[in-house]
Amino acid sequence: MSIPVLLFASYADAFGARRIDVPVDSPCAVADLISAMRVLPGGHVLPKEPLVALNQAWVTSSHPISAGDEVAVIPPVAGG
Amino acid sequence: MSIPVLLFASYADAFGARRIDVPVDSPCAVADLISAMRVLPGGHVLPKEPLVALNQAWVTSSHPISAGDEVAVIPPVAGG
Amino acid sequence: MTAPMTAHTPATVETAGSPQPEAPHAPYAAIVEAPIDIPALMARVESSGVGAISLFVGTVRDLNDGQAVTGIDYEAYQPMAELELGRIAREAATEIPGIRVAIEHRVGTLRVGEASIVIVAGHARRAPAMAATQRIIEVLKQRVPIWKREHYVSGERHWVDPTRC
Amino acid sequence: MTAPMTAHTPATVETAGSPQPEAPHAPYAAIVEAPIDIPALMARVESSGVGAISLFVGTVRDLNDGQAVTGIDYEAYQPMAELELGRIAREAATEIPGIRVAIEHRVGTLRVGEASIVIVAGHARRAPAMAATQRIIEVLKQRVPIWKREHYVSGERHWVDPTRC
Repeated sequence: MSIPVLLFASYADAFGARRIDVPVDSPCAVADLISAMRVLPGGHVLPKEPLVALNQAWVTSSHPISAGDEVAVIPPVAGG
Repeated sequence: MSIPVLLFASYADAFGARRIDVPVDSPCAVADLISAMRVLPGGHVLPKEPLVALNQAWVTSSHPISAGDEVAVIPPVAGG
Repeated sequence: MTAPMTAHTPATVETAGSPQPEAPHAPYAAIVEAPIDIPALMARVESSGVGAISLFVGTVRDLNDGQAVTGIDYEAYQPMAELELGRIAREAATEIPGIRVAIEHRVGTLRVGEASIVIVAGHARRAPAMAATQRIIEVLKQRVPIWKREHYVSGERHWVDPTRC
Repeated sequence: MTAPMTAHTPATVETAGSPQPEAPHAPYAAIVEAPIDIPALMARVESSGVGAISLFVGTVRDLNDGQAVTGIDYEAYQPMAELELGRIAREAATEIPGIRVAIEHRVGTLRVGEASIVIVAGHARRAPAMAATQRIIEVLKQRVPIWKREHYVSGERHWVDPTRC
């Protein structure tokens, strides 16, 4: 399947888009998605454990991803 | 000599004035002034060690008072 | 190009004017594009039972890590940032009973001196009000998906990565 | 009758608009009779080098020690109170290099919800700004000759004595 992933700030710059579709096997966990993103152009910017939000809440790398989830891979936050 | 003393808030209410003249022997320390005030009408409100300011700065009970000093005997403060 | 996402309706609902001052206060949290109206934000926590209001205001300064800064672009994952701000405010309300919280984080391009974040906390007493603003700004910097790109005098612009400090 | 003493010129001189943002900031401290203008007080600490502003606002609340309060008379030994506020601000500036401080304490009769004290501290960084407001309000409550007389629903009025709490 293909997972649409939202990107922001430095990640949007690196991948050249604010949203990309990432091909993954099903079933898929967050870690699998990140592995698939690393080989894409721009994937070198991802740290060892990038921040990931699923449906606008933080999740860890073992969390499963289902079709229809809103997935965001998130650069180091710098609010305030 | 006679020392003019500024009073505020609950002390002004107790002594019935915002300024009183207190007769003291010369030389005089803060503690002597307080002793003289205790026997005046209203003097019962004074705690064991009332706050005293001389020329608008805090002083302790052993501090000498000179003619011309601005003396204030100050109720417990409650600013803020 | 990474323009900031637009800000819409706040994710949390402000409290209705209640006749009971002791009613729990629904925290207010929003991502905004306009300059933050600090008196209006303060008014959201005012109540006859409040004796202390603590505010934290984060502003853009002209120097960071030794580099002269001329402005900052703030970008947010807007809907999640607003949700997360609201969660942080509600967590503070759970841990500090009686606290009243209002938060706005601005996005877009800010000049030096402009406020990017304002946190307001009201309480009957001083210590809980001050503890709330301190707690909220620290958690916010860890958890809210917002980024900033500094503009330097040289014309360069870089996204700030606090994990590299 | 114990009417509040009148407030005149602030005892400390505000800083002139300096072209050097790193120049030390002369703290501002005043006793005032009019409602405190919080944005104007904030403006006194703003500077291009400031990244964090912490504010503490003390307000009159409707309940104290279980009694319903309808208002408070604040009285000051005005010239000494202003001097002492200025001393406290300068002590903070000595202990926290780079801090910019502005303080106003209001006197007269205040209604529930009105601000009696506003302390503003600006700094390049968050922690010193927050530490300054906290330190100043605590010292102020110990050292500044100001008193308050609460008005109760019963019509009674009593001077507050914190040493009896």
